[in-house]
Amino acid sequence: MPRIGVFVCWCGSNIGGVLDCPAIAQEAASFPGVVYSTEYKYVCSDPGQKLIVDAVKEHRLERVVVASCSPRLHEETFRQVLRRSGLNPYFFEMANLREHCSWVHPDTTVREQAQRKAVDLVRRAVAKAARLEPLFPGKIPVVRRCLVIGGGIAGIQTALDVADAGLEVLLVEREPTIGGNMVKLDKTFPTLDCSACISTPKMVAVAQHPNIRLYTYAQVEEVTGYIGNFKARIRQKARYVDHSKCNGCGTCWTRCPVTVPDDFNLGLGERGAIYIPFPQAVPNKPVIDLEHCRRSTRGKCGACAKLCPTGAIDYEQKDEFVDVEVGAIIVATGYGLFPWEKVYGEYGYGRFRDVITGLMFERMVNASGPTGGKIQRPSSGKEPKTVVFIQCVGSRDEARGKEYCSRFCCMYTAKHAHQILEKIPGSEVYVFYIDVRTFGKGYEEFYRRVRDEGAVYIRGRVSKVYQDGSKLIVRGADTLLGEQVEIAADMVVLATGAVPAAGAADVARMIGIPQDKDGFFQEAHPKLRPVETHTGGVYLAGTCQGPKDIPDTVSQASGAAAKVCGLLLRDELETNPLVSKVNEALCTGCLACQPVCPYRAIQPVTITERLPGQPPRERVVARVNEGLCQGCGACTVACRAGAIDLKGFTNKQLIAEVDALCL
Amino acid sequence: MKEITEMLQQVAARLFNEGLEMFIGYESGSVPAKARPYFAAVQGETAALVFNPFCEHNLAKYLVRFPNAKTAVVVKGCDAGAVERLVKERNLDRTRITVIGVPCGGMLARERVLAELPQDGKITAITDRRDAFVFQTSKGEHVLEKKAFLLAKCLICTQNNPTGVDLMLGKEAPPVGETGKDPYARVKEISALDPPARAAFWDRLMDRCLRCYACREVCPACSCTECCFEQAVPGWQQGAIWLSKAVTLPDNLHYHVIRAFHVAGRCTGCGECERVCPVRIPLMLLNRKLAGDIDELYGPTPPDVPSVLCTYATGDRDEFT
Amino acid sequence: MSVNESDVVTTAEGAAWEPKIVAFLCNWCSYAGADLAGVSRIKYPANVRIIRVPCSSRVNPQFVFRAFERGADGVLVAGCHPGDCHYVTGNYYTRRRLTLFKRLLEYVGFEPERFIVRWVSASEGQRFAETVKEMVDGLKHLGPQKRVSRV
Amino acid sequence: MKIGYYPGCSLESSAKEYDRATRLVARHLGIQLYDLNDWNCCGATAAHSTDHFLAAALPARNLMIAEEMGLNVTVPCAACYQRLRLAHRELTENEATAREIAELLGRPYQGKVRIYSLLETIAGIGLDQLAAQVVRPLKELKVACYYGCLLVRPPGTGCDDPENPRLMDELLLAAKAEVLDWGYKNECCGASLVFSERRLALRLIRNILRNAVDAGATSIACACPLCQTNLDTRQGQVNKEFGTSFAIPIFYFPQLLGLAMGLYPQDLGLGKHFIDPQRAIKAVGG
Amino acid sequence: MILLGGKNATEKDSVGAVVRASGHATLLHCYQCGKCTAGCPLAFGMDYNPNQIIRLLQLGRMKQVLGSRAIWICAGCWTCTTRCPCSIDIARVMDSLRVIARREGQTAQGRDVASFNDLFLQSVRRYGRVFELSVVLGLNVRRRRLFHDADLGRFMLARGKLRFTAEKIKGVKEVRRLFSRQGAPVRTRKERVKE
Repeated sequence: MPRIGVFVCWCGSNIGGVLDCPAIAQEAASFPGVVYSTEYKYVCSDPGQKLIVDAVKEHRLERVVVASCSPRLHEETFRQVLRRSGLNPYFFEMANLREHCSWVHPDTTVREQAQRKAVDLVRRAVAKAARLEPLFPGKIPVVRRCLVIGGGIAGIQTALDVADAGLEVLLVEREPTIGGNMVKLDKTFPTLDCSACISTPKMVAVAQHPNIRLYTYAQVEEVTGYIGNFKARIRQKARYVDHSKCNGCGTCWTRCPVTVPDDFNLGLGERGAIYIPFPQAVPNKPVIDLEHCRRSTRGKCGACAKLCPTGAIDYEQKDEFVDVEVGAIIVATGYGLFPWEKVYGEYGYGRFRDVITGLMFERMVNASGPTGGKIQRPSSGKEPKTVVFIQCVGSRDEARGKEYCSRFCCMYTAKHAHQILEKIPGSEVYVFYIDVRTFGKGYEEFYRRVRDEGAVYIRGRVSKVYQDGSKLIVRGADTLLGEQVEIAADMVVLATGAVPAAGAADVARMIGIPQDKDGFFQEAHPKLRPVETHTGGVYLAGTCQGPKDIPDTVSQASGAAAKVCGLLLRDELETNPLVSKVNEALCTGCLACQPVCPYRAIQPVTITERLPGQPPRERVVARVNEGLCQGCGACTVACRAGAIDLKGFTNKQLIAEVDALCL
Repeated sequence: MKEITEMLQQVAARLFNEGLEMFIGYESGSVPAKARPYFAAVQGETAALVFNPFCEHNLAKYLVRFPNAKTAVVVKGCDAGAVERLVKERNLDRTRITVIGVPCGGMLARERVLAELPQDGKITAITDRRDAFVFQTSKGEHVLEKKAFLLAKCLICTQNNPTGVDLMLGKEAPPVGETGKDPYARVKEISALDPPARAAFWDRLMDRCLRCYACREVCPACSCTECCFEQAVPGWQQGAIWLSKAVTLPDNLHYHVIRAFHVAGRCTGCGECERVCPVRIPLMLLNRKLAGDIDELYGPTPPDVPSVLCTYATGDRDEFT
Repeated sequence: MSVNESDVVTTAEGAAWEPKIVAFLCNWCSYAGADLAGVSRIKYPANVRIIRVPCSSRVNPQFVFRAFERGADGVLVAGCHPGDCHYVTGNYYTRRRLTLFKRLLEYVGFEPERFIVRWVSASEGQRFAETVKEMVDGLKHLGPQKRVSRV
Repeated sequence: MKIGYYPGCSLESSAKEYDRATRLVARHLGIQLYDLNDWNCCGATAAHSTDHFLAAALPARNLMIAEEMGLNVTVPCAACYQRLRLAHRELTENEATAREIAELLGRPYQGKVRIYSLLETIAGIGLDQLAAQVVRPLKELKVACYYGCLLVRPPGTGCDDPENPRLMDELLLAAKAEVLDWGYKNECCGASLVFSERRLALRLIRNILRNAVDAGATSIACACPLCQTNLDTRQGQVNKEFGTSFAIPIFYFPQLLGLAMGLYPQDLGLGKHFIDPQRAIKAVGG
Repeated sequence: MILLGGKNATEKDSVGAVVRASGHATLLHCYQCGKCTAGCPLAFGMDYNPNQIIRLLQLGRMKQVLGSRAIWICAGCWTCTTRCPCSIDIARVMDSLRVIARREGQTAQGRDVASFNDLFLQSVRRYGRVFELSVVLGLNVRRRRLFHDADLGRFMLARGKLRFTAEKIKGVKEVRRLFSRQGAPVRTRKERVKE
């Protein structure tokens, strides 16, 4: 039995005014293992701490119990005192006499009961203390490399920030170019600067950065490991163009005989089967869309291969895999648009060609877009005179869409309204809205400016859009007047809300980070840890965490980068010693513990068991990765044999606590 | 019955030729109307194998004893889940095991059968006639209606043809269980009692437990290398002592409640615990209670999950708000 | 639930019997909630004894039974509200485990009031206090738990 | 102090006592009022509701007169005050209008005239000066100062804070009256509607009276002939319409200042009110 | 039903007139917070609340606005203007609407107000100052309710507060010149005949 010292704290009159501290100390002296017991006014004060240090020395104490306030307040304080006393800091246990006793049972009528409770609480602490084991935080080395998943503006910004700090970055983007959604936009609100003009220099910077390795047309397929030591497998999809030979001359993509609808322009334009998504793509080298390539659909063509001056075309190219080790992961997978065509029959289910989405409008109004910047009705190519915008398509619709607000639609709609009024003289713009949310710097001013320019905002949700000859009839209501409104429009632009990017669920599963109810990745704390996840070493940047505009995305990306730098610029990490541990002798390898671990810290390993008198035998047991384990203990209960136990909260300790309390 | 027995012997012989090291089946018992587990280790021992309506034992758990041998085992419909369970939890190496399924027409309650048959008659043959077993004895033919003579668990049986076997012998057996019989009828009766009456009911049963652990030993879901209630770890590295080994009512109740909880969602419903209990504690009442609750609250558990307690749904019923 | 004078059980020494409750509280929500009750000076009966666990999913049903064996009259397990678990999913497992376990305990004859599970967040000091009050009232009504108690 | 005086039409007829009290008090305080020569009506609500040009042009002539006399103007009527201020602004800011008026009247307006409300003019001599003149402190007088609309609105042309005007309060405090804080001091009394939409206007009057009484007022002080007439003479109709029994005297603030300075009530025109102010005057020992 | 878009938006042009007459381009700023209505002492008597008037103007619903009673109920207290967060001079917009309504002869909803204003200005035109008695009596005559407010009249008379004769100022010619401008509201019978 270890030698235990008990220190009962008065906390001034907070405890001492209600409980008889000397009596508690006296009674504690009789508990098994207690060799020293005393009380003091303020144990957490300097002299109080010194009291402990001295007593440890004088009475050769091996375990220390302080009966004072909540361990949530001072556990760490006293652990440091033990460290100073030369004891393992985990040889410490607290009894919470203040929050759980004196403060809640102050009445003289229950004084005797409170006193008995206090003694029980100290007995519990002593019982646990007697069973404490020394714990040592582990040290794990850190791989000074960061994986960024997603090459939109969030991924670009975070990659540049991390790389600028001198750390190596692997940026993986599944499309043939980085740039994401932002590079598709024409102008950015509220400053109206050209989106491509401000994002393409950053894209080039990524490509040229000595610390960034860029994988486009690639996907992360597997992630294992833990903070500081992840292993990831990247699939480099076959481009059928050898980028090491290609010089991006453009001969091939201008001469490809195939035309397919261009997904970069959301079907508003066309591209070849060998293509670059847009002129400023990074890398500025093509890929072949084998599904549409004439050589693969009809078995003959090969025009690009014949034309290529460097012989870069390689129809036989295969997907390749790259295994990498990284210390941290930043997820920046971005957003997609709410699939309104599947839901909103009242807006035509996508049947009416002149009902377009905001992103299509961006491509249309973009000078380098499919119409060369001319705003035109997709049905006729004519300039629309009356344009109706419908906000909150998919957003703020519990019934058929998403409950949340997508945050940026109000502003991009205002920007679109401005662009129509600016580019089409005599045009009329109507915006149906529920609320207009202009939360950013200069946003409200921009909204006001657009109204000044003549955009008519109508508070109400559009109920129906239908085709009437060449016009679209938009039926809504002005809820401020309480009257129905009908508008004969030439074009209707839907402000479709943001949803997690396609494949977000797969990313979540692969890395082991939870998604919120809407499928966005769950941050560790909505206020105080917005760029961290519950998985150590995995951070979030941008809209994969929730809808946000470009400034917020970039801020969060830099925030995530700062977190990664803080992590990776250390030599090694100290791990929390309060983690689970498997007693392999007891483990039957049923792995009931594995699925209950939210951190995927438990993995099966095969061990060779050598029992006396038996041949060596291989069997599977569970093993806890201490780098991943956060110490919740859910696994310990899943284990029927009691083979898995939580350090600091062991079965033995908890049973002793129950016994001590019930005495 | 005879043809199955013959098939068993043939299959066993063939398997031994193919390198089998152990065949676990049944042989006739030393007393009438009884079978017992039989372990054939060599070719020559296969002739003793039988199958008849007294082969009520679940042989699956014996597999665990031969971790390194190529083993074959005979399973009935209600035993097949046990093999599956043991394999799923990595107690068995499925590649070493040949599972031989036999169609089951139900198992008979021995006492009732003996009371029905003439005292000195020797059973010469048993035939399954769907609703009844026909016994040929030296004293003549006796038709035993299944409804009257089957084991209680067979009357609520829903799967008398094994699944997931490597080799199925004979024709598929027609259903045995009576339709419309509520498997939870008794559980509901007990639940309907008031707490003191329920306590009294269970106290009377638990009081007679000997803590022989037979229920645990035979249970295919009780597959821990070392049971948490009996861990023999040297003192200095001793873990938790969950339960005193004293045979007292509180300890007995603790043991049975926690054992039932440990096998919750994993119990294959074979009823072996109850069968082997020397003091006839109706242990399946605990297992069935849990099975019923799980069914009611959570429905079927996905096959890739170890057990109902290793998964959740955010929308699970919340009785704690 | 109020207690009538005639319901009050007395011990051999003649003092009014007071139920003993063992409470397992998760560190992040319920223990903090109990701390908040203290900070807010919300009074509740002194019958409860708290054991801190990192997460409600750390509570093994065996601990509960153990407490009853050692003479506890009631056991409380409290954790974060489902969805708010500090460890993301822990309390979802707690909910399944303890739902089945509580039903099982009641099935073998324990009164429902003996074993209570509650979700108490870090901001619900009042709720914690009320839970204790409710339990104490319920247990006083039931009287001491003698069935599996070895003391 | 010399200052031009623009009484406005009301002070010639329905608000004679306001004119009389103003002149007496001004003289007592050494403020020399010079009536604008041959002034004309400012146009009031009728003008600005009918024609924006007239709304500026009618007051413009008066401003020109003041400018010719080389005087600033003090205006006792709130409506006239607002019209003059707005016209001044229009004439100095809108060149086209200014030119057109100058053509019609044959002379330009230079924009030199400053327009003051009577409140500002009296306060301009200094509250200490005023207090020094008080011989009969209005100690027992619980008065709610009512500013109405046009003295304080729209902002920029008003003479005081539009939401919490204090000028009259300060003046009457100097006269030692018990000045009450109340919520309706800047609410509209509906004077411009009283002839055409009387029922609506009566409701506004009722609201103001009720709020003043609820605040504990035994009298209300005004700085506008329209407000005073409306609140004073319509109390009977209010009582009839709403079944109330208001009988609260409505003073022009110079009347109260005059009382405090020891002037005779009769001279101050206190006998010309619809609601007899005798009780209130007696309370202050007048 | 409000119809908008293309040819349905023709009324919009006349709103420009209001905007110009009010000296404000800010009508479009209005985001319908409703503060004008909230503070309006007469909103209870209006068919359209002040914010709705602005809303209708934004949508170009001029006819609806001019036909409303609200613009005549407005007492011109300037509370709305004072408090508008968008710096819209709502009171002046109301003025402008009355001016336009009167010019276009749409005074059905505000007959008494318009009559009163006319009589008032006629008095000013004739005398240079307003002759209260003639205005009030004139209104009563027009409305065929001769003894309206007779009680007050008696009282005023008794207190010597009513003048029976109008005082014509010397510069009345100057004043009339101000009325002579093209489009001015008040005409003498002679002028009207001439036109």
